[in-house]
Amino acid sequence: MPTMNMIQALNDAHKVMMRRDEDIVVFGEDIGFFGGVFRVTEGLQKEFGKQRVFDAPISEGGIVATAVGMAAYGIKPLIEIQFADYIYPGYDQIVSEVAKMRYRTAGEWTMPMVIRTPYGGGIFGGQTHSQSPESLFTHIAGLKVVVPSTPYDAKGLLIAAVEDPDPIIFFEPKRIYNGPFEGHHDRPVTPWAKHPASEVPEGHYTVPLGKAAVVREGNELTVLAYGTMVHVALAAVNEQGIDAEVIDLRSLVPLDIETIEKSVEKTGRCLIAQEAPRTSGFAAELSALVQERCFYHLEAPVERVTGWDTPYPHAYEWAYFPGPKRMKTALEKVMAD
Amino acid sequence: MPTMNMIQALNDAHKVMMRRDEDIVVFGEDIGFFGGVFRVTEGLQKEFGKQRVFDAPISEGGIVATAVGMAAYGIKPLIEIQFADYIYPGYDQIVSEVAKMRYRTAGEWTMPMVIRTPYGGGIFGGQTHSQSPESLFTHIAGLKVVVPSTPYDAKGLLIAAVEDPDPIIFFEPKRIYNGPFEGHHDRPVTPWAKHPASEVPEGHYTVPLGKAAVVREGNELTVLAYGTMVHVALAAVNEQGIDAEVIDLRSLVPLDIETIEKSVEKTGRCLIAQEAPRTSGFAAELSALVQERCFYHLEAPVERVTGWDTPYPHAYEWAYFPGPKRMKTALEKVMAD
Amino acid sequence: MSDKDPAPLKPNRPKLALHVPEPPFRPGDKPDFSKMKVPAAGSAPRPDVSAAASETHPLTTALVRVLDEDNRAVGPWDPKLDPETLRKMLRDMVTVRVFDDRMYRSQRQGKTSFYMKCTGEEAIAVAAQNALDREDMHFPTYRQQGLLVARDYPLVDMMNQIYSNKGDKLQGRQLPIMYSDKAYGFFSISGNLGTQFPQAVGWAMAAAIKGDSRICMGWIGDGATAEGDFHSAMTFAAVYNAPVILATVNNQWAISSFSGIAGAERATFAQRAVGYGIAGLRVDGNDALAVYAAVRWASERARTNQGPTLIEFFTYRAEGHSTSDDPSGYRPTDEAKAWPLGDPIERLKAHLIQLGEWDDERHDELTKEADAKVRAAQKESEKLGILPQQGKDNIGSMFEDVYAEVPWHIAEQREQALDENR
Amino acid sequence: MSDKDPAPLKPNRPKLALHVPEPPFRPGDKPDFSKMKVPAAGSAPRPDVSAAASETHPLTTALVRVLDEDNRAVGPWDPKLDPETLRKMLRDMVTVRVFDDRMYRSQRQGKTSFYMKCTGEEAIAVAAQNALDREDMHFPTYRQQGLLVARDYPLVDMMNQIYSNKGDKLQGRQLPIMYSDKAYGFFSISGNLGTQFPQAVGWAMAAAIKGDSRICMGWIGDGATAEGDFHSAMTFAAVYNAPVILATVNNQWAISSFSGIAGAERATFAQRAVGYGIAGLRVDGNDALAVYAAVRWASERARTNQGPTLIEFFTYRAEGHSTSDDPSGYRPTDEAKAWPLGDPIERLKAHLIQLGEWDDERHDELTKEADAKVRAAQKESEKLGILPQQGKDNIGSMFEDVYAEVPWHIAEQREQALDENR
Ligand SMILES: Cc1ncc(C[n+]2csc(CCOP(=O)(O)OP(=O)(O)O)c2C)c(N)n1
Ligand SMILES: Cc1ncc(C[n+]2csc(CCOP(=O)(O)OP(=O)(O)O)c2C)c(N)n1
Ligand SMILES: [Mg+2]
Ligand SMILES: [Mg+2]
Repeated sequence: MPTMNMIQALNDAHKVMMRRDEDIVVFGEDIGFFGGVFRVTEGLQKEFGKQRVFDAPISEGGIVATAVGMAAYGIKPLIEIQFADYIYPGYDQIVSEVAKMRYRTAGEWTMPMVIRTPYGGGIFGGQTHSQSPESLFTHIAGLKVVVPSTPYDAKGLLIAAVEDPDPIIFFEPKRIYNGPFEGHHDRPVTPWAKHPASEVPEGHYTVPLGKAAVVREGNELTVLAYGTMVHVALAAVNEQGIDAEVIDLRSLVPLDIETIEKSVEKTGRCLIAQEAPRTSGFAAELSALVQERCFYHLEAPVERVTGWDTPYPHAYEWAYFPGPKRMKTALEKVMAD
Repeated sequence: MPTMNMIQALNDAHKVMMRRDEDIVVFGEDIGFFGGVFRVTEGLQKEFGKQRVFDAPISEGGIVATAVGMAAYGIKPLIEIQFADYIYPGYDQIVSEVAKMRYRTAGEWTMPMVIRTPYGGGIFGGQTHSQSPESLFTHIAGLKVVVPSTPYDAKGLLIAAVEDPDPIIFFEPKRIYNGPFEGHHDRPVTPWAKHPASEVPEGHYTVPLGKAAVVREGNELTVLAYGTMVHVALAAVNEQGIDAEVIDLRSLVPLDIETIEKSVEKTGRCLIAQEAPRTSGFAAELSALVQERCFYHLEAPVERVTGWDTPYPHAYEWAYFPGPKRMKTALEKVMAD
Repeated sequence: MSDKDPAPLKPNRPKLALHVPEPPFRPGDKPDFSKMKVPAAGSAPRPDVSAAASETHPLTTALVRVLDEDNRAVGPWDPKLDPETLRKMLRDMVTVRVFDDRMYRSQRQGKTSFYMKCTGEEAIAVAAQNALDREDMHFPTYRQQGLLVARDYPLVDMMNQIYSNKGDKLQGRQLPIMYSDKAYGFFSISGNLGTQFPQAVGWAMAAAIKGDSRICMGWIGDGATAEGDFHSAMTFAAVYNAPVILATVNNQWAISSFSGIAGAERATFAQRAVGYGIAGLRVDGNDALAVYAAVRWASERARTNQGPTLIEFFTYRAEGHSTSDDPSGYRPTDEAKAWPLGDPIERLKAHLIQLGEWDDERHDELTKEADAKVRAAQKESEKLGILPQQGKDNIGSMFEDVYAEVPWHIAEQREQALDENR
Repeated sequence: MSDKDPAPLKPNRPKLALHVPEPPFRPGDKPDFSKMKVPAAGSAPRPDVSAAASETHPLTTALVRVLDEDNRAVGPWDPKLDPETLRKMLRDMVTVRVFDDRMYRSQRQGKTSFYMKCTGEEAIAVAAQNALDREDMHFPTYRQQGLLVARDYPLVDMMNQIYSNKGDKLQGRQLPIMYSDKAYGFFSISGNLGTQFPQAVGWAMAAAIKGDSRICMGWIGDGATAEGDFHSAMTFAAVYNAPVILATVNNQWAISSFSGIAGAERATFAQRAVGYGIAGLRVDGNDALAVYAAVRWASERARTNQGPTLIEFFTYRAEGHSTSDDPSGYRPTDEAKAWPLGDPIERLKAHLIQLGEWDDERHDELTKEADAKVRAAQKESEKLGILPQQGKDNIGSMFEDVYAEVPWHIAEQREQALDENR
């Protein structure tokens, strides 16, 4: 089986699907001839031509809006927003149009499209290349929100997203494009090749939306995470020697509530990790859900490990990032109580 | 003391502050000669002239952006977005610019401005005149989020907001502009005149941001609410005869956590009411906070009463709105457990 | 605490001042348009369909008009329509007006929550529709009910939507008049101004990508041109040479704001085309023949891969913005009557009479027929219910179509809602 | 499951096709600009400062140029600057280039995370700044470092920001080169493209509201003109007649996308002015005298309440987009050299020599001085630290300035962060 990093896996997902379905059209800033600033769309214009793969003007609003028109026509836009931090000019079209179209037309017009966008910190990108705005989309009924954490999942989830009849915001954790990251920024980068999930099958396969992955089984504690934080959480529980069950949500909406409930009922404790700012982040929703549904199983308060309620400050990247120390403190707290 | 409805109280707050501070400038769609579609700015252009009160092009992005430039100059924009449902074209300027300016310039440029906007349902406005997008702003560090529920508070909070050095999103619950609303849509509308908080002092006074109001004292249950839902919650606990403490948050960010904690520690139960869709709404943050901070006092899961995770459907307005029946079921549940 | 920059004014420099546009007339003023220059019918040249975009640019400050003062069709833009087509357009326009009047009254009677008329603007949607193919696509605003009527959309279906009743194919989910019908090439109307304009360009791009031959028409109001979406539409249309007609209906008002607040003091809306290097036309929107001719011209251009055209239809919003609006608060009540381009129905009627193809009796009869048709539809529709009766049955339906399948969390909410309403 | 409309293609209609703009040359091609029309210096007329906006519109497709092939200043736009000013501009431009080179190298040496040069575009910011008053305001992008240098901003302060070090007045919070300095009339640079453009208009509106005499200049790149913010800026500037100069730096590239992707195949960026009815100029951005003259003209207009001007500075981005970019992946490496408008420093230098006010030795000396100044600043700045050493001390500072006062929840987070880093 070929070994791929996340970029290659995403690129492969594009190729697999574009070969199967000629209605898929890919566009975005710098994604054509050049292949995207993170190279995810490399080679696509060459293989599929300029009518299906093309550069877009720097107008995230226009990109989403024209995608709406294309979806209305009946073709399938698979578009890139260069950084999640730049999705806001397209926010009105996403919230008011993409998300609500099926509903407001009672199913007459649907918006099957995938909006891919790199998100998260860890590359010294400063305030405007590091954001994690997922909760601004989980609040919007009509959108599905997906976050892969490995090359295998990235390809399988992206294929599932392209095949899904609903609009999907597909957040790619850019810090782990090239290798998993356990939060130890001072240690050398491990490439994906050393991780089992870098074995990516050729051709078509899917990782279903709405199904979480139990990436580590355990009995003492349930950890909910997604994206980069899956790796940080795994490393932290291993380092702390806690018999934790780590769940990679993979899709935030729809959420695999069954897997979460089953786990928390077993462990009685729950810690949620997100890189986004704390207040009104998706971890709040998870915390609320867990305590609503598993209250009588909880032995300690549900804990949140999060980014701070500040912008992502350039030089203080590692003081901002919810890394091993923040995880450790929270693990100690949730286990102590 | 004069009796005012909420529109008059807000109008009065404008006048009081514009007379005191000639750097205040008011603009927005239809707010000039006409005085705004809800008449909040009526008479202002006449009194303060067109250089300080003027109509804006239909460009919420341009309205916020030019307000940023004005704040950078050193004057104080007090602007209106005609409906909260139309704030999204201005979302990038609010999130990327207004919210982050003080931080990214280490305090050199600040953004003291107030963005007023009517929100919420109950007037048969359909999907695009009924939304409650507050949690999309509570997630953004750097913004304050304020929601009045009475004429007295509306004037006092708006004056406090105008005097505040930080940018404020000021959500006005349009359903209660003209009278409090207890959720019984089939009963006649009560005017504000019958409510004690319609007595609004003349001249300058403030209701401080970050201070909640305990609008009903009680021992069995804490209810957290804001905006229209304060009145719905009050009526519901009275109708159910529950000895509940009802807290009107008034400002969501900063939040009066002390008052909340003290109350939940006393009552051991907590119910949170919001009109917004459930998933990732502000009630999720409140629920997470309450269980994190009062876990060992809780006798039952924290309950949320919310709008549904659907757009606001025109004809099903009252099936969508979290009214008396939804409150009753939730009250029974949180009290039974 | 003041944040003001301490830099002093230069004493010998002039004081800057903000210009705030003001409409020529306010309530109490006598509207006087005698100074308004109305170019003569027939005076605007008609470039070849394959002309360079720049050749059209003089037309962005002119006014394409066909019907002259004596109600004759004159000049190079005369589309030379047969009387049958003219009568069809007249019938459609009259139907729209009658429909508007009845539905306005319905709202006033409390049968629904909201209504929006297009009085004075009937020629625009109706003639545009007649100039296009049945398969062409529209991304309309809320003032193009004429597109549906001109495609013989069942009036009862429009009313069912307005009443949110059992026959409403949108299941009561949308504000009245926010129609949607794929089979009629009529895209779902959005409450969010401007959004549909670049969407139209996206649809046209898709048609081009797929080698289709259908084109697309996007619609926007003068006020809404200020939205960023307008610029997206123009930019993407220009860059990809999209087969799209971008129509700005300049009815000179946006609720209470006159078109100067959208920039009309300095340039026409058609002139925006110049900045993007696409074709542009400014057209008398109350002249059905001019509207027809312009749309036909632009459609031929789009169909032959010659790219997009921006058309400004110059007209006047003769009534309030909607049932929630009372224009007497911001403009003279007699302004509509004083406005020089006249009533589009009267003008087309007079033209047909001048041709000897129409007379007052036939017109009265047409009006009566339209009235009867509308009344019949109303009766039928009201059998299916009016708004105050809705929202009680079929509560479960409100949880469908958020996603293709109902996910667990919405299914739970549906159960809750059904319990509440038992 | 297909959502496609079943309507059939019309068999006798042409197939539509999407046009996707492609730059003239790709890697491997030989860039050949011999077909590019370069208008002669001095050929563009200079309208009076109080001319109607429409009088400037022919200039939106022309090119205001002052320096001719023999390096003389010619024509009506010659600003007739004294040699002292010319030498100051040359010095500023050389300083910018030297500064860029050193900081680029610093980034390559791992001393910071990121850097952006403005090579080939130095004349634009430097000459614009020299044409304005010290009190006038700028809302810049990341490629106007010349504005700071031309106002004698301490280079060490720029470097401190680039290194996010102890001397960084932005406290390490911003990506390198995202400068901000109120006292220098330089608004905080945003990472979000386009946002500053309508903000500049807002500042100018405020100046007008307050009867100030200071004006404002907003900056944007060719690629970013596609953002909705561009349209907001143009619309608000036009409606309120704001005293603002709106500058589009068309360096023909936006990362890997050529200007055709922003619409340049069909219209110049200056032409956008026509659609809004404001003044517009297209200027040779590599000709410092032309830049100076155009900004001077527009500033006089703005200062006298005659409204906004859109200026396109036509130039070429001679190097990569940033340190994260390698342009050899999408354009010929020798394209910069082949591009006909030359190097702005060489051109100004030659002009001064031609005037007898400069020579090669003095130029070498100037370069050496600039180099020494930059090196000295670098030494001083690096004493205060380079990026890899930052982010450990003063952790508490990252919780300040989110709000004027630290609210309880952020105070709690500060405690947590301090604990983590003890
Ligand atoms: C994004 C957005 N902002 C504001 C509104 C409120 N609004 C509804 S219609 C309208 C005026 C539109 O005027 P115009 O575009 O000229 O269209 P017309 O009503 O004249 O047909 C406004 C401001 C809205 N619906 N959407
Ligand atoms: C809203 C937004 N979208 C995308 C980006 C990513 N981005 C940064 S610079 C750039 C190219 C800008 O090109 P141009 O405006 O021509 O300016 P130049 O770099 O040539 O000076 C892009 C796409 C961004 N910073 N902000
Ligand atoms: Mg209008
Ligand atoms: Mg550029």
